[in-house]
Amino acid sequence: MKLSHLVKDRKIHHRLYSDPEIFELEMEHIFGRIWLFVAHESQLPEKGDFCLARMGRTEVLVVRQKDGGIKVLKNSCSHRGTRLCAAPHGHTGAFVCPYHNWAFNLDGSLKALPHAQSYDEQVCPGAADMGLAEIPRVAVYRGFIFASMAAEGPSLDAHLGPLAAAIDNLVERAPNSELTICRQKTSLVYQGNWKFHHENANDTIHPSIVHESSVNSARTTPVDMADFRADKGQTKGMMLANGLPPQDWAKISLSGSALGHSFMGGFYRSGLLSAAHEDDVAKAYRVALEKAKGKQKATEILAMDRFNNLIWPNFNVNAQFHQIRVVHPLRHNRTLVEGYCFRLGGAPDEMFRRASRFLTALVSPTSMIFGDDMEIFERVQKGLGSDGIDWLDMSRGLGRESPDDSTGGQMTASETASELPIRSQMQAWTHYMGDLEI
Amino acid sequence: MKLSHLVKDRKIHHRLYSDPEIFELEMEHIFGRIWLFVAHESQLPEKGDFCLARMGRTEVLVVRQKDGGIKVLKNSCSHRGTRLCAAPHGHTGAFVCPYHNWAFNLDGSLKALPHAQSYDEQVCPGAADMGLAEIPRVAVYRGFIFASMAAEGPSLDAHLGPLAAAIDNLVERAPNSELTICRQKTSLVYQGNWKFHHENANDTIHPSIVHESSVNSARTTPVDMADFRADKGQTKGMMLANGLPPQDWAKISLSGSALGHSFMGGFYRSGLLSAAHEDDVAKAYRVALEKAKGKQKATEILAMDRFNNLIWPNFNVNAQFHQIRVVHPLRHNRTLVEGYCFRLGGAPDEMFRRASRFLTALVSPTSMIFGDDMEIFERVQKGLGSDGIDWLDMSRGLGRESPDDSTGGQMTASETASELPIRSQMQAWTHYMGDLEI
Amino acid sequence: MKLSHLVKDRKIHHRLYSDPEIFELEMEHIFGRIWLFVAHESQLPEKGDFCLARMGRTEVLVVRQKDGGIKVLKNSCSHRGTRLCAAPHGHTGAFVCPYHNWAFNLDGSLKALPHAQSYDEQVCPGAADMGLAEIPRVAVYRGFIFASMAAEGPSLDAHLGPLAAAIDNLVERAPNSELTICRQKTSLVYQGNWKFHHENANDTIHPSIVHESSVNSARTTPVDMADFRADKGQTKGMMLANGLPPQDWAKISLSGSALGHSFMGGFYRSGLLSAAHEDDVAKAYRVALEKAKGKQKATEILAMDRFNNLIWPNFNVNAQFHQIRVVHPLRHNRTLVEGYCFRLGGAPDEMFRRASRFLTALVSPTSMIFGDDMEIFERVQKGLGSDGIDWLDMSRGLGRESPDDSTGGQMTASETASELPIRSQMQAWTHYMGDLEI
Amino acid sequence: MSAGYSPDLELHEAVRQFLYLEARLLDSRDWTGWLDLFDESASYFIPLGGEEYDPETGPALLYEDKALLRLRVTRLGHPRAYALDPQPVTTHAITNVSLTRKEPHLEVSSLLNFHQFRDGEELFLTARLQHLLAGAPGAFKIMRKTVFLTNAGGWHSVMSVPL
Amino acid sequence: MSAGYSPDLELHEAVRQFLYLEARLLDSRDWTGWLDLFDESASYFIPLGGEEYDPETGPALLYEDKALLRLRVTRLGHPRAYALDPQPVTTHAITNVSLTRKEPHLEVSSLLNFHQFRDGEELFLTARLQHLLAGAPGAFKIMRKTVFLTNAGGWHSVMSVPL
Amino acid sequence: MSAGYSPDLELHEAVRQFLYLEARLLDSRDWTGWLDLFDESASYFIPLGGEEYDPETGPALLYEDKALLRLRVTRLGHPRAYALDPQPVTTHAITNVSLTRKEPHLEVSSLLNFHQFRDGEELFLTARLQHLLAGAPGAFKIMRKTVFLTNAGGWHSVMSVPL
Ligand code: FES
Ligand code: FES
Ligand code: FES
Ligand SMILES: [Fe+3]
Ligand SMILES: [Fe+3]
Ligand SMILES: [Fe+3]
Repeated sequence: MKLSHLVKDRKIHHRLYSDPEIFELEMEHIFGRIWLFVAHESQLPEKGDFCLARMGRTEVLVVRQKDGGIKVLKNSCSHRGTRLCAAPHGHTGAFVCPYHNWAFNLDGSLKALPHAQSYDEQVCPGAADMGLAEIPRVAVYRGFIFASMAAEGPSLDAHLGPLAAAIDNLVERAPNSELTICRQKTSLVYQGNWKFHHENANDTIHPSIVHESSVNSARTTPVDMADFRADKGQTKGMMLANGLPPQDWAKISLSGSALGHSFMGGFYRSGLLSAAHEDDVAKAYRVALEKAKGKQKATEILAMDRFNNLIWPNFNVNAQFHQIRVVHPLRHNRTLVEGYCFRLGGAPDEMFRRASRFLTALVSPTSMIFGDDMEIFERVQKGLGSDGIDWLDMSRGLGRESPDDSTGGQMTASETASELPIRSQMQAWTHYMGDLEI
Repeated sequence: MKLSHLVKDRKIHHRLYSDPEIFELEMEHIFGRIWLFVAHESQLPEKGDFCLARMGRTEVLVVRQKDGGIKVLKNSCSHRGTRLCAAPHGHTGAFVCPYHNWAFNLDGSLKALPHAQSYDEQVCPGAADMGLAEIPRVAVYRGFIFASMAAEGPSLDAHLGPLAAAIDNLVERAPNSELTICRQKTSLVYQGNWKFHHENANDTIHPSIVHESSVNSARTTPVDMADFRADKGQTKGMMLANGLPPQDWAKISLSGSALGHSFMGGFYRSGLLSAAHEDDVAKAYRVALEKAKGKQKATEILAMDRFNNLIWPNFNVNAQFHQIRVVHPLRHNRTLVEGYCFRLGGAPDEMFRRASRFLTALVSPTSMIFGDDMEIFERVQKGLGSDGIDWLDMSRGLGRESPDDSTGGQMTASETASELPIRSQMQAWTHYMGDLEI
Repeated sequence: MKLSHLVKDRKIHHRLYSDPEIFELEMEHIFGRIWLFVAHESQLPEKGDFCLARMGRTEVLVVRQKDGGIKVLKNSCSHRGTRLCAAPHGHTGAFVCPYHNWAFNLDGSLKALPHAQSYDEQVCPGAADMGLAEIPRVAVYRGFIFASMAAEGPSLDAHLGPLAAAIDNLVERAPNSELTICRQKTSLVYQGNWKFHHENANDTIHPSIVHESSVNSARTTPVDMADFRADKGQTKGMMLANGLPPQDWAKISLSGSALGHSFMGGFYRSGLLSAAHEDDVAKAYRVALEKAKGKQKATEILAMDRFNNLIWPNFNVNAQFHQIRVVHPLRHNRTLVEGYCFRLGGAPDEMFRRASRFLTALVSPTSMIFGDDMEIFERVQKGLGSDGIDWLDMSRGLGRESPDDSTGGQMTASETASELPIRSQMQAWTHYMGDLEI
Repeated sequence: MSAGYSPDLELHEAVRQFLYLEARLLDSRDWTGWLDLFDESASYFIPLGGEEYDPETGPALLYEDKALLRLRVTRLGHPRAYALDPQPVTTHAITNVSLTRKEPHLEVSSLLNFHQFRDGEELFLTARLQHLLAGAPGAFKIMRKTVFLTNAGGWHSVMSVPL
Repeated sequence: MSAGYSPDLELHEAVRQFLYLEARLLDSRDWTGWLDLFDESASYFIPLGGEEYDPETGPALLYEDKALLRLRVTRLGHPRAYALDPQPVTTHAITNVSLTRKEPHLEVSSLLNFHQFRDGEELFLTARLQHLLAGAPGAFKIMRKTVFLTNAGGWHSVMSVPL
Repeated sequence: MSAGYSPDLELHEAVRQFLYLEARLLDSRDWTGWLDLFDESASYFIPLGGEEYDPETGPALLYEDKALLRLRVTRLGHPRAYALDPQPVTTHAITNVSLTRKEPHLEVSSLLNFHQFRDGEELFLTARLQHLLAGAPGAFKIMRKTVFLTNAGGWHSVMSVPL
């Protein structure tokens, strides 16, 4: 049977989530081909800087080259496959294997090996095929490094399409247009399929329901706003925001593309985080931005009010709050979500504190908000079991789409609390997977 | 190869226990078709009462309907499959999904959903196919609720056959013929195949061997009978009972049917639990029973002296001591045994205390008796490993069967400590599985 | 595809280490056919003595028979497969199954069973096919018991070939030619493929690299030699020994055979353990040996200076230090290494203490030396992952072999820090596995 | 700093040492030594399921008086108690010991981290323990012991060694 | 033998009992009782990753003042807090309690072995705890609590119950 | 109530604090600080298998005198000790501390719950510890330390950090 039979206009077959065999195919045909975010340039400022990253289930080294370029290499020695580095990041002149001291240049080529005289000409420094395996395509978009395991395919620009604007906006929010990623990241694992994350992230029905406990707690707990010393009430604002009334949620715009990408409009209507609100810090920041970019440009930058910009299959940019998330599939029913925040170059320090608090409040394993999403993902996986239901429904708002003007019509938009983002994701899934037989 | 080749007259191939693939087929072709006990009506006295149950590996809701009937529904939301209920039991007017608040009526039909206006006519309250999946057949036999995942098949009565008498006897032991199940249940997991439980339960050779440590401890520990304040010596009696001499065990009658069912005669020959013995409590109970049912009927009821009434594949009725067990396959080498006891309507409270103590002493994970059975099951699974032996033997007493008069000849009986019950189980297994190819 | 395509002259495909399916075939076609060490006769001095052993993943009983012979029986009752013995060793007149008391003679034949009268003639004491499954071939070489699951195949002598000399040397190091194995064994598990162990054991490049931390610690820690009360500096000597300079390592001779066996020359150049060194204990021992065997013979025995004698696929004899290791595959990525030491009959007690300390220092889970090998094995398995590299290289020293005179040309030798031992192992692997299809 | 707060330090220590003694007797498989810690009128209760209830009103994971414990202890030492062959090796780690006087007795609350190794398999359980103690330091007797297992409402494998 | 060494025994006992009380409040889901142990100016910090850092300079597993803890405690008791339905059953076992005076406060170091059972799933975490306590025995208040998780640098599943 | 029973409370506390100190030194990877707790004549023994035996009569999981421990400690801090790179993070939780005088020494029995996290992998071990201590509170030295692992008779993965 062709996999395309498992995705219909309005329905998704449960095997997309519950079948380990389909997961293996996804690893090969999606994560083995598509552009994946692997690192931010600020992790690798100097020649010889490197960090570990995951592409699907493969561990790679992202390495700043001597010529300033970037290569992505498999983290496996070419002699016997030994994992080269275990440290998450570092600086080196060469990668030396712990087993027999084979040394590899920053570009992955074999640099030196002991007892070289015992080898014939096929194994010697610089020998073809004796270097570290190089990921064939690497591209950087405004500091965001992506790699693809496929030697051929659409360019990164073509892949990002209108979602590049989300990255642009994040970068431009830094007065000097320089971002620094923060090393402390959250690493949250849930027992559910990787696709749940993106399907949920732009689902505008769930927040007021799933997050009712935090909405309600924020509403009812009597705390003097001045008492929020640690975050000036930002977390409370985040908790409250999910409690928008249904009619307001329905007005949040949603856009999706055939590439699987989507984004939703912002929904922080009041408090510290709302675009409208401006306290001392926000003001100082705006002034810095205006100074750097001019008033009109700064206003445009700050006016882009979107929450989750989902770049399929596993990247999420929240430009407004200087956050990204990367979703790593581990097994068909197990997923890792990494969360990072950024320091905006030229902005007040306090802006970074806010981004830190935002990440802590939203994506940490102790989050009062995300904890309930995770619980839901696990309940979905349990409920699907091996035969809970046959087909999942994704028909909400079907047929009510219109071209999205904000993207020059490159995407489709909806203002009906639509499941349009899920349908976009399934369109991309079918593109990559549909012709395979199972 | 046809699976029927794995079961011979006197031999069972080890793959029936050690092969995960055969286990998958059992889940589909036995547990996916046959009548399975899911709940007792006393768990659901009121309209809107529900409880969770397992059918093979599928979690279901057993729900008392508005019309007093009972439906069994899969515990998975029809929208995205989310597990609806996690609480083991409860009372509700509707099942509301935690993800997007879709609400389902007690009969499983879709009752309401938020943002209904964003859907077309295929998704609306009452829409066909948008309700919870209903288990096609449900039948109640004297308060015991059974369900079958197969839309067609033999009736519950046909399935129970002569074993219905065991349920009858349990019910009639209540002076007012009303049973109340006790919510506290034991949940014991062993690392072995599910079939071991029933194969062992009516195996009359094993008790004096496997339980020698408890027989012997009960015999040799000097304890004054008056010191057994908690259970008046009942547990000691249970421990002693397994120590019948071989010739007496051989006289315990065994009956088996082609449907896989079997039962064994009682073997409590002395002490508190023996049919012969009557203390104050037993007397008060007998008087209550006689008052309610008449002397002759009461005598008949109490005279039915059977231990394990095994209803294939996974149910066990011990009418005399007001207990049932349900055996749930988890993996080919992992099984859950649930034990419940009943309160007899109209009987002295003390009778329920005795049933409670019986369950605690026999089926609890700390049981001095059952603990050794469990250990044996795990040793069998270990010994089978992947290639410990090729064929298991079940030939004891082969060829010495005769029609069982107590069941009007519907079953076959033996008084030779026979493995007849295992052969019956294998007959049923072959009926359900034999034609499948592997 | 034929498995022979996965092994080339100079390359090994990663699937030999990462593919569970290939592991299953190895269990059947290597461990299910080849001679495997199961016990040493000193574990079974008396009739009725027995011990447990592993052959691949099968648990067996090694049993001293009434006629003094040895049989190897599966540890699974012929009735229902129950694991018979759990104790690692013992003495008995019969094996009695815990489930139904079937009793088996030391030769595995059915001795007695309860309720025998309920069986027909096919199940009775002595009945054919009702005994414990016997491993078809058992052979003893100078006290070392080997067994093979294949009814036919090369003799043990043919299999051991020139490696028999390693066993000879170990035996002859006992003045009275009697060895006693010590019951305390080390049991170390690593998360990596079983083949890593033998591939590493005669790899003369790795020690100075992998063990640098212990070499260096031994070199730099200022400890007065007299302070080593527990082992007179033996462990320090072992730690130092790995630190030979590369040119000296290159001179350590390596020999390999088409049967997969290999050995390396000794490399303890100084200190307590070096062949050259002789302290009071070593002297007393030499004197005892000379007294028992004559001076010339004793000199020859002590002159055999080899470290790891690897008998493919999973046995390792270190004659000089009275140690053996057995490598048990558990899963494709999980392996158990058992280490034993011997007491030499007629030698000073202190010699056994040294063997004990040697085992503790080298093969214990807390070893300052072997701990780093284990870490490397796990890094190799991680690095291979599912697609870390395609092919492992084993070409070091390829083409520089010459016939090994010390084995009368039966083996091939190299003095170039060669990967010859690995190539030998792959030759044997291909012999057993190459024709299989996958 | 400690003014105004004076716990009976010796009593605390005595109770701790008593619980450690109980643990040690169990871990060293001195079953009769363990039994001797119980008063003749003692009860030992391990509730089932997540809810609180009176042991007289339903089944339990274990509910025994001293007479039944005597039988249990005999079996624990019986050579054919299969579930104890090979023998389990255990640690009963006791923490968070605190006291409440329930005159004339002492109610002791503590936590148990139980670890068992047997025949290659491990078992890890935790529980809150409640001991009702009679007698004076150095001569305590257990009147009642209740074990509130953390996973009381879950599935259990065989539990051979008392907790 | 003990001459020349005189720990303040009552203080040690008081601190232990205070930590046991905190554990008991959490294990009995008395969230507001737990909150009351914190001073109004308190902070509660669970660092992320393996390295030490100031909570003001980066994200954390948790970093809250008492105001935020108030919100947290409300949610812990909220009937629709999914991650707490069914309710987790926990043990917070506290060991290795030792004290350092940091006038006017007391710095307490201890170890936590945390075990949770919920809906058939178990979670086992360990951590080193650091409490900064104000006040006198019997009336301690937590000024600062830091939880150094053993696996701070690893992956985490949802942690609903405070550590 | 405590009459007639007078444990040396200060000694108990001193011993506990000493064991906690040892644990803390290990958990903070202060290997030489840990080594300093051992007397020059000390031995450290981790028996193998389930049976008791004299370390002089057979192999062990570990059996070292102070000289060997010196080597071990150097390696523990060596940058190329692969099994410690990345570094393990550990907790050594000590419970059930009880004392017996073995003049002129003190024999201390305790339980260890050990938890390790390293490179994404966890290791949980428990053991009974036996310390033979010399000297006075505040200046104890370890004469002998024996670690009876609960799973001494089972299979082990690499154990890098001392227990
Ligand atoms: S495996 Fe990397 S150098 Fe040998
Ligand atoms: S998944 Fe149930 S309402 Fe959406
Ligand atoms: S299984 Fe061994 S005697 Fe029955
Ligand atoms: Fe959400
Ligand atoms: Fe039984
Ligand atoms: Fe090595």
